[in-house]
Amino acid sequence: MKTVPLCLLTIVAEAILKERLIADVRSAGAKGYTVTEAEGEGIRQRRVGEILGSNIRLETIVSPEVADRLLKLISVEYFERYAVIAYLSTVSVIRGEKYV
Amino acid sequence: MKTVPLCLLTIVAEAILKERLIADVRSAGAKGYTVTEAEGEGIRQRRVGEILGSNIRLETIVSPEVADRLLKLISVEYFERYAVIAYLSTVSVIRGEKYV
Amino acid sequence: MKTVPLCLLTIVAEAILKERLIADVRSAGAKGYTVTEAEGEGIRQRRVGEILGSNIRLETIVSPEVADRLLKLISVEYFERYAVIAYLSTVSVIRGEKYV
Amino acid sequence: MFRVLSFAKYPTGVCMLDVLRINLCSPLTLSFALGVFARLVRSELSLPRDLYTALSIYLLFALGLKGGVELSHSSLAAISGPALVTILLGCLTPVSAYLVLRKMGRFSIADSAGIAAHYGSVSAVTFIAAQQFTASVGAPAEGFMPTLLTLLEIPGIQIALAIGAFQMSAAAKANPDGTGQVARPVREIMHELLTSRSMMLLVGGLIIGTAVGESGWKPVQPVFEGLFKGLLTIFLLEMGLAAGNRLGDLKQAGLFLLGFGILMPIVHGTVGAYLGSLAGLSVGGCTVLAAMAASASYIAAPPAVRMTLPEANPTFYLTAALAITFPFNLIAGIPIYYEISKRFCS
Amino acid sequence: MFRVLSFAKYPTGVCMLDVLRINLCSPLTLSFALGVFARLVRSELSLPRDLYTALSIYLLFALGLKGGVELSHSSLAAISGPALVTILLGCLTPVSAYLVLRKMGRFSIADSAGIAAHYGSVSAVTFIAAQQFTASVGAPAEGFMPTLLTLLEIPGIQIALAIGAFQMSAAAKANPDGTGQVARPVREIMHELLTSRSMMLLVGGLIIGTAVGESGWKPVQPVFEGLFKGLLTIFLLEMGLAAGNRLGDLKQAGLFLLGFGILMPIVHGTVGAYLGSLAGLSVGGCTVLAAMAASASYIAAPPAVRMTLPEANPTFYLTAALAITFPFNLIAGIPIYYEISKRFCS
Amino acid sequence: MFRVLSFAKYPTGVCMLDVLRINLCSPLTLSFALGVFARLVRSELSLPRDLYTALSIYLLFALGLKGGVELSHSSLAAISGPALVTILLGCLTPVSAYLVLRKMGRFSIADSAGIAAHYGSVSAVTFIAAQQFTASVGAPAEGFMPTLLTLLEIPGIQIALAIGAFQMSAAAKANPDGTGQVARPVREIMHELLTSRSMMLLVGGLIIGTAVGESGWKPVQPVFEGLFKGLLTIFLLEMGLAAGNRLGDLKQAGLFLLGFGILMPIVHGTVGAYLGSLAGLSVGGCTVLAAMAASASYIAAPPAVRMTLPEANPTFYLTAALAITFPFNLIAGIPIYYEISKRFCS
Ligand SMILES: Nc1ncnc2c1ncn2[C@@H]1O[C@H](COP(=O)(O)O)[C@@H](O)[C@H]1O
Ligand SMILES: Nc1ncnc2c1ncn2[C@@H]1O[C@H](COP(=O)(O)O)[C@@H](O)[C@H]1O
Ligand SMILES: Nc1ncnc2c1ncn2[C@@H]1O[C@H](COP(=O)(O)O)[C@@H](O)[C@H]1O
Ligand code: NA
Ligand code: NA
Ligand code: NA
Repeated sequence: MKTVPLCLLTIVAEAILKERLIADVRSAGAKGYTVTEAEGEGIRQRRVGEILGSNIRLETIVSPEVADRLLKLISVEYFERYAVIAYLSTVSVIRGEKYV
Repeated sequence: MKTVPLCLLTIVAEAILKERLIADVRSAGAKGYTVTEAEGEGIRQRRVGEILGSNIRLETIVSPEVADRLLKLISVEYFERYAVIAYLSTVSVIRGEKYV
Repeated sequence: MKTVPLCLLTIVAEAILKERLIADVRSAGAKGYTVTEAEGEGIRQRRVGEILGSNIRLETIVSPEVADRLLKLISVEYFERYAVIAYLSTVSVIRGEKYV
Repeated sequence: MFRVLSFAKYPTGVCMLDVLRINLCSPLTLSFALGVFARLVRSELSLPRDLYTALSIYLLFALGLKGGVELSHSSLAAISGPALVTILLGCLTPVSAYLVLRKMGRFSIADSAGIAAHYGSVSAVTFIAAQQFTASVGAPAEGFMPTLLTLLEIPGIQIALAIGAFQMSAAAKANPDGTGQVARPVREIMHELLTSRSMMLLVGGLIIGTAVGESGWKPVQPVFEGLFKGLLTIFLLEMGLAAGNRLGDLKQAGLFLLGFGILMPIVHGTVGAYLGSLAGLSVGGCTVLAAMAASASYIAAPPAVRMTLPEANPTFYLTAALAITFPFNLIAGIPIYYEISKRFCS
Repeated sequence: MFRVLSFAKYPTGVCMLDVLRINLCSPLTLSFALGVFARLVRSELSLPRDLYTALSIYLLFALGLKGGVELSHSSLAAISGPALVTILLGCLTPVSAYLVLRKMGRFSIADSAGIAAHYGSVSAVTFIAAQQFTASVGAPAEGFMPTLLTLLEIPGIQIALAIGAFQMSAAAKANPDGTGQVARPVREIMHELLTSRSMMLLVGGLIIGTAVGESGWKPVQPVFEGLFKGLLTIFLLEMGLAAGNRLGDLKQAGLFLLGFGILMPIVHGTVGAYLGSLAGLSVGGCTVLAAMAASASYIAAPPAVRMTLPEANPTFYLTAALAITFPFNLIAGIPIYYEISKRFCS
Repeated sequence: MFRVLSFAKYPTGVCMLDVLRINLCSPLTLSFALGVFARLVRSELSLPRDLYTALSIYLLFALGLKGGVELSHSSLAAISGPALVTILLGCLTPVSAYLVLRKMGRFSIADSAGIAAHYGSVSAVTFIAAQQFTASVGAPAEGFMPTLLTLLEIPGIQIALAIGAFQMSAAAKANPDGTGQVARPVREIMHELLTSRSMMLLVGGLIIGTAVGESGWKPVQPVFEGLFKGLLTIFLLEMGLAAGNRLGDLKQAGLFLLGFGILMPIVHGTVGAYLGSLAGLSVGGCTVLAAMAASASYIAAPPAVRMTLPEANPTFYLTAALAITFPFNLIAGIPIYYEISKRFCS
């Protein structure tokens, strides 16, 4: 199968940021995203349960440019003040031209 | 640790396809799969909540041949008509010989 | 954006191992982890529902040394006796120096 | 602060406006409205998905159980007439809906069949609301109505899907460059519909209720009857949220679908009331049968259509069933069918 | 349509067949059957996992609270005898189960110990069903029975796991090429069992119930007593689904396990009824104690065994406990223990 | 085994120790304690997240509905005085809390404002517990209290966040090397608070309850009133688990916050009781208003503060609100406010 190499950006963040992150992802030019519920622990407190909620794990397949734009935005807007982690990998997407 | 490089195929699709996709994955020769619930948005409508359900995110670690077979099948059977996205990456699996 | 290449270790295991795996991950030196609920099927039985529970999918971003230590530990402690699968990939992490 | 009666015993000789007001000021209707409102102001309010599932399991099972207990008092003779006209309705309504959509609305084959599958089946919540309504105006429906509900649920979906598949393959033969996808085998679809959650719970509940009778029903009555209206109120909040989500799609759905979503139910409701009166149902029974015929499914039909006719646009069928017909029936339809039934029965 | 009484007050002088029929036609048994049936026809019906968890939390907490309120009426003297024989049962049943499985069934050490842990512990739902049954035949059990339930839950699991660990390390010494894995420390296992969800809720509920007494119980009674049977009915639907999932494994489990899953409970139940009568329990109390002894845990035992004896095959213990012994007790076992108890008590 | 009355009608002339004991031996308080205990012994016990959400939706909606039905009996004149002092309380308490924290506690601007937002708002469960308490000692509060609850929920959060934003931008101007982040627009924050889940359900419930009145309330009463105390008991178990999670953070929070979490409520409660008596509330009404003023929000405030003042340390505000002030009010605070109210009202 013909596939297109694209960037898979994964963001794990505290759940209250969900709608803001989705808005950011869309305005940065991503064509879609997938969100799953998660819990976790990092340098900030452990995140489980309802009060102050858990985490979300957002994945979006984007072009390298959009990925870079999003990473910058996240590192300026959220990194210092919120519990968030973001990382990139390369994946081969079928009909990948739809996502750039 | 000795690891084996294998294909990790990720499929995000509307939830009603779950059982059909699992059957496809198994009949294509995969030795296992992992499914998580997800929600998301793509070129089709936003998928949350119960009515017409949300998405599933299915991962399966397979040999390149099985991966290719699955990608073909998905692109013929589902791509046009259903909300679905699929991508491949390479991962190093311990005791990977069990999964081919 | 400057990113640091690090190991992303993913472990899918039966849910009763959750707390033990988290303890292992932390004691091996990981700075954090993310857990999502999952179900799945492998060479052992299909895992869904409550009794004997489903699976968890644990991800942790670590240095190659920690990843290796964890893989060894998992393969000695859990592989024979429990339903578990583990694999590695390389990801580019922003502010990655925080996670090693 | 003016206050009105709602769902309390009410003398039957009440005028239509009163009836409408009763219906509007019930916790059920108002909870639905609250849900819609919450979506309109973009509130974060949402019910956990598992709560929605749990409530729908509860409602269907309770409906079946209660119906079964009532059924244990009914004779086969009393049911056979109503059962027959119900099956007839299940065959008529998908065809009429399909023809109107395809010929007058110029929808595609898939869209017409997809929407018709929804209008050929039945909405359990509309059924319940109609039952509550008839009880509150003092004309309770027959005890075996839930049995009719199960009879009406499936045939309509099947027939519409069959029309869709048949017409599409005819069209494909005429124009043979299609993707050539194999249709899903009918056995698979039938299996899915017959073993669906709502069928299992309704029919299972009916059988259990019939088997255990009054004395077995007593100890579980506090849950399956006592909590019914309260939990239904919460469920309607969620339905309002779901319908509110669809309001934005109304424009996309277009004026024709808006008219269809209101007029088709009135037609189907009138036919339902008429056939019900022929079969000897009471005014309450006719009203409930009319509401069933008029209602559009949004639990059984959507996944079946999505699976089998993925070419049909979900925006059309979901918006029509959930954001037009359901609230119309809830607010105005049921009282209208009641008035119509009163004419046919006298 | 024939109808039977179920769970209604029933004269004690009723013959065994009647008793069986009462038991079979209760909403509890029939809901379980519906769940099994739904799995057999491969229905999509399933309860959300959180609903299952919520219901089991509710049932355990309600059981504890109600038991505590009743306990506040009981004297220590009345309880000490029954408590003693209960602990004795908790020590006997895992040993007998282990020996039968290992010596007669030729199961591996791990499998024998794993299954024995389940039969040494107790099934809360079987306990509840027995309580409902004795109440319905007019021989209600003593108020302090939930206290006995908590006493029986843990020792059996512990003893079976200890036997397993001990025997396996003996076997490992004889044949020293094993993987050399360190066993989990006993303290950790004990901590898990003592602080398990069911222990917390049962014991916590007992203490709270005792502390608040009748007057504190009143305002929460509509939830913790009024809803009990109805919610239990829904829970049994889920149990039926889980058991139905296991039916396919029956073949793998083999004939020996099938016989074990039916005969071992009868033996344990007889011993339980006998010891209960020695301790001065009423017919109802003996029946419930017998049902406890006869039952196999499928809430506390499976995770404990899975954690500590992962070499034991879950197919064996889950199928035996859930798909054989649980339905056997629900349908036939409890009435049998009742008949046996009547003999011992007269 | 000694047993005490709890939440039963109780003669008003009872001494304070009795009142405390009543309060301590209620299922509500004891369930909370069980939750804390379960965390202390590191039990696996936890309620599914969706159950927590479902219960809080239920409690808020039931509160609103019941309040609305009662409101339909009240005149505008009777409410306006109490409403006024409630709004006054909503403006006073965040300021007093901020000043104490910033000046005496030397907390950072963000932390002071963050904690103040919690103490300026109100805890619905504390409100409910106070209502139950006053009813149980025979001094029920006015029917319109839920209306006051909705008036008190938002202003306090807003004012504290505004103080925080204002002070921080002043500080940033003085020291201009900050990260230069744009604050979130006030409109967005207001929208979130006004359309929050709790506002929708409380206000929506109030309006629906008022519209349907007694006759519409009847059929849903078994759910929204009958189950209230029992479900609240389960909710308090979860609250206890959440508070238990925070106990470990008490050390980090420090002695000052411990004192603040106990003394600030007493001050706010006294002011509340005084203002309530001025506005003509009954002893019960004053007690409930005092408890509201004294309570700290842990549903509406935390996400609002986390979103808008992420620099504030959640450990401080969550520990203070959930692990100090909430249990203090539940156990000792409410009876104290009752005693104080009795003085002011006589
Ligand atoms: N090293 C890591 N590996 C995987 N997930 C992490 C890691 N560090 C943090 N996370 C996730 O990111 C969330 C926020 O992290 P932090 O901002 O470090 O508290 C955590 O709750 C985890 O879910
Ligand atoms: N660019 C993307 N990145 C991540 N997930 C996506 C993307 N596009 C689509 N998806 C997921 O795939 C589902 C179906 O996509 P679509 O068929 O484009 O509507 C969406 O609901 C998303 O969960
Ligand atoms: N080939 C695979 N691809 C993805 N997930 C797998 C695969 N094999 C096993 N798993 C996951 O790992 C769990 C345990 O696998 P196993 O130990 O093989 O039963 C399964 O329940 C699946 O969730
Ligand atoms: Na219809
Ligand atoms: Na036992
Ligand atoms: Na306050």
